[in-house]
Amino acid sequence: MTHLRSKSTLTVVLLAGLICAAVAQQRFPPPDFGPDYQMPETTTPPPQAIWYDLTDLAVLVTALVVASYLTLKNRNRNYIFLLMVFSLVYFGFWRQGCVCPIGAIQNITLALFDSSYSIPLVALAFFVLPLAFTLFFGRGFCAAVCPLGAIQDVVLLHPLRVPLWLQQALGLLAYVYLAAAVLFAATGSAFIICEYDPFVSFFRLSGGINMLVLGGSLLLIGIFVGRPYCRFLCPYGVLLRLMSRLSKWRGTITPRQCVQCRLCEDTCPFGAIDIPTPQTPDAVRTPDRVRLAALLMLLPIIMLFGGFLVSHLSTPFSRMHADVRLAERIYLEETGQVEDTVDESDAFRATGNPPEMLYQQARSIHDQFIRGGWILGAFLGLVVVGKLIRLSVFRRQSDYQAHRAYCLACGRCFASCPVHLQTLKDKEVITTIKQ
Amino acid sequence: MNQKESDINDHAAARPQTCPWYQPAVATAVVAGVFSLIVSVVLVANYLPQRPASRDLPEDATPLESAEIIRMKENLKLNPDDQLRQQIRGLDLQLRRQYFHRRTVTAWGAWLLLGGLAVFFTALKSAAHLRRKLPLPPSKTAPQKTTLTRTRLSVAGLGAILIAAALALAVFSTGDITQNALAPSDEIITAPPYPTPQQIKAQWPGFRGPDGSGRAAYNNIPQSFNTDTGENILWKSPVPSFGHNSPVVWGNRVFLSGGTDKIQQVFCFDADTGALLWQKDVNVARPPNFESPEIYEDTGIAAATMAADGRRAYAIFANGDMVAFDLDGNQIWAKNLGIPDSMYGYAASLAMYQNLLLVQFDQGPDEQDNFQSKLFAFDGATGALVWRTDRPVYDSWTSPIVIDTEKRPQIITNASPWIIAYDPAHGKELWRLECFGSDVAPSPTYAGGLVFAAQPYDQFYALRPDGSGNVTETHIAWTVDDIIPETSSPVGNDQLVFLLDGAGFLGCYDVKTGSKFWEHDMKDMFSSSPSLVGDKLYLFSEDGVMYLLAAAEKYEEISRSHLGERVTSSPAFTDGRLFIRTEKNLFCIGRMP
Amino acid sequence: MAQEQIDSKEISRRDLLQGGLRNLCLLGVGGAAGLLIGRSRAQATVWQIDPYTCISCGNCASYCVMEESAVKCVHAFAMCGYCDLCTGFLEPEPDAINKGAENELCPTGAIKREFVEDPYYQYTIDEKLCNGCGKCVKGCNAFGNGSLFLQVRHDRCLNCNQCSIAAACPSQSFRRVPADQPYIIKEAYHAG
Amino acid sequence: MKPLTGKSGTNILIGIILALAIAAAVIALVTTDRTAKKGSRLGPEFGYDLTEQKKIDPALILYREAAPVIKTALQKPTALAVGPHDRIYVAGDREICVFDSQAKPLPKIKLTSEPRCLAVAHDGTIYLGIQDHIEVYNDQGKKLAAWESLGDKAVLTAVAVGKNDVFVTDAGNRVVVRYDKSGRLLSFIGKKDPDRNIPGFNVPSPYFDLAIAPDGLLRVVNPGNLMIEAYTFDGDREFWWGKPSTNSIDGFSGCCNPVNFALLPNDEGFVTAEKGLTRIKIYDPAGKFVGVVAGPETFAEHDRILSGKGQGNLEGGLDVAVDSQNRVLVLDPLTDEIRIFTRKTKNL
Repeated sequence: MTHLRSKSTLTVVLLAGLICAAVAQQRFPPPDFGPDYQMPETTTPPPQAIWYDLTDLAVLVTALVVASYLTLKNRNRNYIFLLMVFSLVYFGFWRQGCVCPIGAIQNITLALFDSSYSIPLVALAFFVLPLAFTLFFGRGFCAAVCPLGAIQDVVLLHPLRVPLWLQQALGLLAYVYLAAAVLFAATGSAFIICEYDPFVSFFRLSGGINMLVLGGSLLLIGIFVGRPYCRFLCPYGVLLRLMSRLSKWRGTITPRQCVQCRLCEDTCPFGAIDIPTPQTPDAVRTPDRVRLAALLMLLPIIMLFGGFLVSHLSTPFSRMHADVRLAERIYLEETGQVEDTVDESDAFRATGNPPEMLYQQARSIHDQFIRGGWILGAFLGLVVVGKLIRLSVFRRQSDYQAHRAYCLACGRCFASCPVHLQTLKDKEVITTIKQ
Repeated sequence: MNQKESDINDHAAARPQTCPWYQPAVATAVVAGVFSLIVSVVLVANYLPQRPASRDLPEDATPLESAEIIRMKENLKLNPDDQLRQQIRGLDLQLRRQYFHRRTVTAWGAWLLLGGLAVFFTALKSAAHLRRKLPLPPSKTAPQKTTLTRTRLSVAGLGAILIAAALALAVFSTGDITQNALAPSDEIITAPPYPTPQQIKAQWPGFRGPDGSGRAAYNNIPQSFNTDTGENILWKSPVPSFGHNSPVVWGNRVFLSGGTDKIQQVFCFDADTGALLWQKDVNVARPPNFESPEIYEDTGIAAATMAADGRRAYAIFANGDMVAFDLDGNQIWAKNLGIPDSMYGYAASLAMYQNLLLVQFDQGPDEQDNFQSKLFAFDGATGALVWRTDRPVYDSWTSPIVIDTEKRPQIITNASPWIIAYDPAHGKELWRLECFGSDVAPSPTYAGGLVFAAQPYDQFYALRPDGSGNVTETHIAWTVDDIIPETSSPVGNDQLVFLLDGAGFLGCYDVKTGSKFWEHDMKDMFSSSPSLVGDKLYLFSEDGVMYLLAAAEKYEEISRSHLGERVTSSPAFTDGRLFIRTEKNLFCIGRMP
Repeated sequence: MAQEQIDSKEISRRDLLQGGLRNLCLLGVGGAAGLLIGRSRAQATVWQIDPYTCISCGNCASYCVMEESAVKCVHAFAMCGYCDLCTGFLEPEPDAINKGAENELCPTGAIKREFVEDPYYQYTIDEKLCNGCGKCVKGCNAFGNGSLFLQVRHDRCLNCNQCSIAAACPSQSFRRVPADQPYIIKEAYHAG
Repeated sequence: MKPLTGKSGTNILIGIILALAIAAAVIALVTTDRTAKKGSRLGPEFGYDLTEQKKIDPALILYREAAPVIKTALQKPTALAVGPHDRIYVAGDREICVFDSQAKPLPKIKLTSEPRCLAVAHDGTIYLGIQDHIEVYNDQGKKLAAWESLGDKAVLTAVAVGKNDVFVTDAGNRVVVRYDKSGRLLSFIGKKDPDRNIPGFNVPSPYFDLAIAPDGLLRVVNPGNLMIEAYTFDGDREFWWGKPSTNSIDGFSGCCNPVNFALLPNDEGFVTAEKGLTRIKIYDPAGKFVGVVAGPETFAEHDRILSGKGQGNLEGGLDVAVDSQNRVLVLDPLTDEIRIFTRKTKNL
């Protein structure tokens, strides 16, 4: 899936070269004006200086470090909230939501598949750093650094508990989104995560009406459902969840031994607190084992079926690529199936390129979508069946714990834990004695 | 347990149920909410199209203001009327005011709304915080078993929904268009697999340019540069490994090869930025008894310049390895032609004709003194051999060129003792001319309708390329014997031809007659071939000095710029840019923006 | 007590497994990053319009994520003919050659016409007023030298990861260019 | 869904809000017009449309294409001329292609630099305008002379040969230069001079044509004023005609037209070529509009190529010539072809 983007850029460059070849002629002088006349210069205001990017990077690292400290050591929700507001203001309203790690997924994908695309270092760092931090310190990034999470967190007023079945099912959407984003980025078709970023138009205080409505709706939902984008849609969240499962340290509800007081049970607006499992006799679990075996057998079949199915979506999917749309339009016009022309086809004809070349390019993009569709479909099959398998494995749980993957490290549960409060009190006493 | 209970009580005591700030917080929230709502309404109203609030308009004015003004303008064309003119101006002013007013309202409104919402949420959150209830253990624990079953069902259900959606999309989206224009991978609509002559002309696809004659298609090449101030140096990039080959350029990609006897490499640079886009080791399946040849130090493994056709880039090395990469650096094919038996090492650059990759594979004779030299044509896309011609010549260090004379395209090859022309489509010999007595390194050049060939230290020939058979007696237009290149190749245009020898003697001759206009001692050493850019002659000395001379009947030096690095390869020219490889680096010289 | 021991053993086995996986992930992320560092560039790229393929369709005015588009018209003065009867400034059939609104092409009045000397006039763009619709570009291209053209103005452009005008551009004229050469200004070389 | 906090009575309301929000989000997502299928969404006053102006009343078209197109085989032809025996000369690249009246190629003349314009005298002598100077070739293609350069700013765009004089238009310096046949510069014509009522030439683009009319006066295009002006050889401006109009067919369109013109034999009038609205028209000797040779529809390919160059009308202006049989020859530098039009017989 590597060639198409470079091919299209090549055509552009090639044509530009031809034009310049024709233009690079003798100069035709402007009229002779008197000595008083000063010809104005075409102004070219420079783009943002590079130190902006470097500052962003520094702020990101600092915020990640502070977030990790706050969630693991300091354990104070208020400070976490303050850092979150700072991130919202800095990465959101001040830097206007770009560059963000969520969108960077696409830059990474494109860079992996198209060797001619050179990825900005900042995008690379923004992608890697939160992942690395999560691998060691849990999802402090989600808690207090990500502006998209922050804007949803500040509007959360009346959290409802989403039942487990709905939460688990909706959680699949993020995988679909991630897979689609990777497919479209790898084929050079579109960066859909950026195009459909729901909150970036709020950060910029301007945007298309559709995006404003989309973002507004999500924020409205976010008043009642904790962070809907983070939990059910965020493609970067998929990766972070995976990393968080393996993280070395992560935020815990209680700093020490759980006393099973059940006070924290309802404090999490994100449904991320695992409650202790009742002891179940082995006999009851037999049907579970059968189901598990069946699912394991089903896994390859579903994956194959998914691949087969999605690879047959190559035609509608490939229309996300401008070259394919153009090829289809040109084909319609060339074969007389439509009478008129559109801007796109006029512009293409003005380039003088033969339509066959375009068809060939469209076909190769289409082929990439077939190949990508197999991978994507198999991946989604794996995700769905994998989730079913996970739901069929009995795992014993004896304490109240923050879920390894879903916990956003927001710190809301800390204050409800009497053990935590006692610890704070002890510290206070020690400090007073010292004084 | 008692301890804990008291903790909880303490905690409760710390947060009284009724805080004096609660009421003000709620009030603030209400005010901010109402304010935000008003701002939102204003913004929405502002977004919707408006009707101009003018009193002077005709009664049937359309709600779309722009249509109205267009109609008025059309009326004005029919009967010019000062009053109407004034009306148009008034309306136009009003419309523009409205347009920018709306924009201002949107900008301010957005800030106000943001502020309002910030206050609203802050107040509400504070209120909620102040009235936060104590955490209490919920009454019942969730029944594990049914929850899990329901969850499994819902996950499976969503999977099924996804499958259904995909099926629906697949069924409803297939149209005739895709089947005909896109789907057929077996029904082949072939675009020509090679670039058009115009496209080639705009690029620098091989050694010494589009026709191998060292002439640039562009006139807008900088006439000087300065490595100290950076003037006109667009970029400079280190080349990871050494080679004498010259850069070739297609689009925004610059290709070079390099390597040692151990490893052969191809590099692709971004012509705009100098970034090394990719660097690939050549991976060739070689014959079982293959042993890396000893590489002659002065020639190196990568003396042969690459070729590019906009689809692929091709390279050949002194050990007989040949490789094609696509523009993204994927190796398309590679083969080993056998180690060429060459006294100083293989150096012939690649040339292209349409889809054919031409390899002048000259070698010394075998023990029985039979000639082993060959000319190959490979299909660029696949590397398949298209034709092969045996050549009755000794090993040479020249590169073939493909020229387009009035009658036909020809491949011209120089090697002792013959200069031979071939038909590029089939490899048939067209004519030959005996003019070489010993080793030949300068490549043939075509200018002003004549082919030029240099026999070092002996004679320089101008030939008419329109004969057939052995044309030694009939087609020599003229010869000179005072300045003869030994390694560099000549360059010429329709009037003049320039000869440069290694010791720096430069001669300018009439292309038609061979009469000498002038000669000049450059007092420098040269390996690189001279190039013509419009009416300017570009020379690079071995010490890295670029001499810019007028290509005219009088000697005139225009400028002299110092690279400060050793140069043995020849420059490449594209639109506004010059690429030159030094011992370590690749320079791009071009106009600064 | 026995239960606890089993638990701790299980936990330590799981920890071990997790540690291994964690290192694997770290290796994966680091490896991908390392692979891409070779292809990355510190100098960012920015969006720009290739004025030679731009067809001034008008999408720039309305598809930018900003209320006021980052694309505006610029003028390559050295290419301009300084016409009195400028087709980039005046309607195709102006009532009179003057600044009257009935004759002006620009809907927002962003082109300023100033007298230089008989019969030459200079045209400059007031960027505050320009909305990037490209109507004048069409007029100038239709009859004139094409000295008016659209460019992304980098004092306004947010340099989105995916430019929404680029997605809406029918001639695929948007591309990323190195940030140190952020404009493609038409050259004042004329053929003839 | 169960509230974590709050009253359960509000649940229905919240449910409705959530459902509405989800519906709005889905609608917003689905209706997003990311590829501008709906166009620019700008009002009609932001549009620029020349479709009406490009239409030509078929009754006005007096000519039809009567001979096969001649391919010039030049990469970049620049100028067209008709010489003795109706030979066709096309200058371009670094040569002059010559065809006989039946379009059979004759030997080419090789040049040393790129020509911009040319004129062929009655004896077959070729006067060739290079960027800044004139070169003279005999009918065998031998170079006879290269005249002195007119300076760095010079851009020669047209040559006309009289009995004793050679006139050249210099678009760079906005002036007509008069030479004698030996190459001696005699005078400059058309410099701005209010005393002699000479407005000066307004040349906004590199098109600036001239010819010697049968009445013994020079006809020079003043492109920026959209006029053809008549000058005596001594530089007096005698009369002028032409008016700007883009909508009306009898005027010259755009900002600077016509780009080239030629004279019909027997003092029958003018053939003019325009850019912008790519068309060839006929005017009578007094400058009254007569009819159309060919309009934008005929030159659709030309317009298409031009639109792909993105540089306005800086190059590619049509050149016209007329041979003794009254055929109108049109050089299209973009398609590299000569198209030949003859008058429809029924109109004769």
